[in-house]
Amino acid sequence: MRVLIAFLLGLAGSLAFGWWGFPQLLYQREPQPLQYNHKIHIEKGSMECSSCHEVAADGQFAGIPRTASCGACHAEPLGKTEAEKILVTSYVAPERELDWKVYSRQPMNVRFSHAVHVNKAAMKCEECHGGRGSATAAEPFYRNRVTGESRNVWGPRMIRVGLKPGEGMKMSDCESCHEQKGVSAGCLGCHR
Amino acid sequence: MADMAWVPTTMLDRKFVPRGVTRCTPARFSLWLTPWCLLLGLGLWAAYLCLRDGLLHTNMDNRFAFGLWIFLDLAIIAFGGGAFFSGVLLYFFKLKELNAVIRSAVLIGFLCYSGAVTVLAIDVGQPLRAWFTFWHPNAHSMLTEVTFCITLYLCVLAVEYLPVLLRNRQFRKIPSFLVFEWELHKLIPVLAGIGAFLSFFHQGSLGGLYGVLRGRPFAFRESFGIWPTTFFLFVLSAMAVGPSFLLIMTRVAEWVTRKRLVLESVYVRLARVSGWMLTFYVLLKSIDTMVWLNSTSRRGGFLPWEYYSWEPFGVWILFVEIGLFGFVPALWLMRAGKVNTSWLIAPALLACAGVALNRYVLTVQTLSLATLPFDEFLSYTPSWQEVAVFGGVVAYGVIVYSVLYRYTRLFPQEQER
Amino acid sequence: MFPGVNGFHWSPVHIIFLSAFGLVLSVLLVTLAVAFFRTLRDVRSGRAGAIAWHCDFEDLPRQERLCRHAFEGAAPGRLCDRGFDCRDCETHPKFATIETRWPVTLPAGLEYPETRLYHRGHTWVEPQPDGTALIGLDDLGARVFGAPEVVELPAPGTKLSVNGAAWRMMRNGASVSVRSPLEGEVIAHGAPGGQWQLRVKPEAGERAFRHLLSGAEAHAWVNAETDRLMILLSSTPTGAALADGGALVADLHQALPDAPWDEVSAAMFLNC
Amino acid sequence: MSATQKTSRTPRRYGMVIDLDRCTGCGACVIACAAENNVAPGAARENDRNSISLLRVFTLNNPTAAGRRTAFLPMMCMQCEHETPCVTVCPQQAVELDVLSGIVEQMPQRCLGCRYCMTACPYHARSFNWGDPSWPAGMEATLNPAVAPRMRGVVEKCDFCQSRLHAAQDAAAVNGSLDPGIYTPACVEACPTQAITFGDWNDPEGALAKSGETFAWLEGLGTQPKVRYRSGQNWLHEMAERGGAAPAKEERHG
Repeated sequence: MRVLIAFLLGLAGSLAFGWWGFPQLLYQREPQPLQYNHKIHIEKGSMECSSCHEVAADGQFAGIPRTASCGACHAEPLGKTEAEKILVTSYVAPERELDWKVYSRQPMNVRFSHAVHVNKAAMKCEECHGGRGSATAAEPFYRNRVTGESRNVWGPRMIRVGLKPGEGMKMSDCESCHEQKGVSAGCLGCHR
Repeated sequence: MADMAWVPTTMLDRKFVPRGVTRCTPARFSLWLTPWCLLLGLGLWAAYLCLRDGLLHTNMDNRFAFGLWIFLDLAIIAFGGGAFFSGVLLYFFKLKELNAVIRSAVLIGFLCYSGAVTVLAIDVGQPLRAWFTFWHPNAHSMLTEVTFCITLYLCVLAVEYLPVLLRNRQFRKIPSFLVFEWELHKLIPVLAGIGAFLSFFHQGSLGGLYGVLRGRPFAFRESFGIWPTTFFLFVLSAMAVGPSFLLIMTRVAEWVTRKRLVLESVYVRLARVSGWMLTFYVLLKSIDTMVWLNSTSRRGGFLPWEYYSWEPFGVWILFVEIGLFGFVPALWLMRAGKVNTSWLIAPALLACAGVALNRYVLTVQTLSLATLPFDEFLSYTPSWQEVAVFGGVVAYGVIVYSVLYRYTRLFPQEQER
Repeated sequence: MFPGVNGFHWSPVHIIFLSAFGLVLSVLLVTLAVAFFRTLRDVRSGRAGAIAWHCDFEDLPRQERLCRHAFEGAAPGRLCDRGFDCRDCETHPKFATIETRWPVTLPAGLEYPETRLYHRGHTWVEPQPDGTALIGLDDLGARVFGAPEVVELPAPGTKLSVNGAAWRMMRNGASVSVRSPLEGEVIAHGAPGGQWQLRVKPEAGERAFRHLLSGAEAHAWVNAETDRLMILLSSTPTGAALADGGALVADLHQALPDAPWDEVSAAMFLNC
Repeated sequence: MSATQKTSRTPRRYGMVIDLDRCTGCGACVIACAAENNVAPGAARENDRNSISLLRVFTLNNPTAAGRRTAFLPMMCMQCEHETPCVTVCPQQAVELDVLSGIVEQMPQRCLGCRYCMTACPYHARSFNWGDPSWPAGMEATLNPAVAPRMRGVVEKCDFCQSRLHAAQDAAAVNGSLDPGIYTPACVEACPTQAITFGDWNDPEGALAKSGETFAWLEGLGTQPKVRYRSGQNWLHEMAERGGAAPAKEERHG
């Protein structure tokens, strides 16, 4: 009996370490430079994803907007929040760029074409990026201390069965989608 | 390791030496180990250099992408084949004489395989990526088969050797160790069975490694199903040369320790088994060579004489491999019991040399020959680092074998003289 | 390789590969697990001693594995293959009817009373009228080991098995495990330094004592054992002093402090 | 059965025809290839046998006594189509024959560095990173961002400038198409005499189909290379047909 209790305690301890402790060690939490509210932009500003995130001319990177495009609307604070004040005084007025942490940035050897997926396959942004576009606050960014990549590439869930859109951007997630849609890309289709 | 009339009371490690056998003093034993430890140290240094800076420490290049290591790996794994074949003969064909050498055979097998895997890790150069093959294996590749079988077989050999280790004088003071040993020993035939199964496939797939190379007409052979003929020839040659190697190693151990470790009848049995297998192998090898020269190679647009027009790799190499190192030792070994037993080491050495030459021809000579008509014949000399890594592995084998000879009963017949 | 991992397909090649790999790995693990659980079972059911003896016996030097009938000439040079357990031996009754070939005299000064039965590990057994039996070290054993500094006796109630460990004794760095001559339950300890060490309730029936030596057979065996002791000691630097054919001293340990007593005691008490 | 005749389900079967009569051996293709694919400049220890060379130019001499002439032979990965020697041997699926483009793909990220593919390749078209690649200070700025740098201990080879194929695919996608069409690898672009024609063997109207009679090296092996050659000189055809490991006897002794 005592052995059983010790075993169960050890098991629980190991699981807790694996689920909670190890990610704490592995990932470094980094705040976004500003609290950004996607929802308010879409609802009150009646904007679309592509209003700010443009696909580059070569079709590759959807793009994080530059401060200048924020300044088009936010020349003066549009509300009374602290973030609004910081945006205008610290970034828009001195024309400084915001150091946004990109959740879905892939490793160097991966090549992703927004043009193929958005223009040709007519996929919605949510199919990969999940509900981030309608969130009210910018969630914290976690950087892998070893590889330097974003934790969102792996996704928050440890058990990777039945993942919802936007819960992971690992190679297997890309692959399973490609398999579902019956399009094969080959290794060098996505790698360079 | 050498002889001693009595184990002195003052001997520090007396309590670990099996009772009923004599061993030399620790000082003498250390003296014996010292050169081997130095060699091991040199090997470790060379291995460190290769892992630190990459394989530019070797003389391999884009043409000689496999060098000394693949030849030696293939050769020592063939020699280690004695472990599985002796197990099969003992447990399934009930050749009881082999009980006298089975522990030594299993240990030699384990050392050969672990040594080969170590050399592989260094000479492939990326041990941290070794798991790739297990996680994303290409089931069509001979190398995948080799990797899986060797890894599993290494585990099997380790478990097979465990009983011998547990019989050390200090371990056996814990009664449950001996009970575990006894229970495990009853199940050893199961392990010998899967060991034989694994060995069959990896000895074979090591042969297939070169036999499937369509782009290397010198090595390419006809296939049965998915396996080229070299698959089967490698299995047979490992079975043939395994007992011979065991014979040599036991003789060497007797010479170094200056003791009689096994009965003469054991040598006769090993030699006969080796002789018969070798005869069978050499016959099939001759047929295979004829088919390859006259059919396989010509179909790919290569005339057989072209392979042998480069000095020093003339046609003589074919005759030496099949004749001098094949038929001669085969006939000699088969006559064991009728000829002087103490001379049997000579044909055993010839047989081992033949199989080593076979591995050398298939690897190094294959890479030397150009396939493109305008390309050159190339030569290759291993760098000191490559040689040192291999020397280190040999030293590792000698050290472990010596230590285990000293502290466990490798030869049950040793005490009966 | 594994379903769900990139590059795996449910194709025949992958299925064959995966099942062969899984089969071999599971056979290996099952073998280890079976051996492990059988060990647990053996240890729990008290068979550990008998099994350990079985392994020890295999590793004993040849001259220590001679059949009991080899000493008095009925079966010269015959090796025992049953771990000195004559209780179920088929050939023992046949040899027992053969006349001894060699005359036997007990070495000078040694006492082996006819009332006692002797075990090959140098213990004696004396059946008592109340159905119990006393166990002690025999004369040669006592002379070889002398007075032990430490004796670890099994607690009353402990089950002993034939040739299993009965008790441990230590002296001057030498340590031996004395083999039990009987199968039975320990009832009481003897007085320290006394004649007998254990009082045992043996297993019922006549076969309980069949494997023990007595009378002329015991004497023949003691003769051979004395010779063996001489040979063991003769290869030591001080050994020559002994080979004079005289009587053995009471405490060899004291008389020859430089001899390798750990080795010699282990050999005499059939320790590995 | 040659690459030119085979029909297949692969949508594109990219290949080349190299006109040996036009090649001047200038080496512009070699330089362009190295620059495009982020091949580090050779270290002092490197020679032609242990450096990274995705594209090499051989000098061929006419072995017959009469009409001694020299030809230059650019060789890269031949993109073998049938029983591709390097694909089946790779123990961890780091090499594959792409079903969309017919290009033999090498994945350095998955490569263990066992070099079995290098021994399998009859054209010796594969290179191994024997040491760490290093760029002289300031030269990192010349790196091509579309090609990932490779580490020490992995094998690499020509992949028909995959980065340029990607760019062509992206450009097509911007216009709503998935077909990248015929793009231009770096060596083709750099060749001053236009000796290299790049195209699709599946396209009956394409440049490859119109290139006339072509031959391949080591055709007897049956691997159906998609890089083929043309020449008006008989001795080159004869040399290619000979397939063998040894040169003609007189040259060997001469």
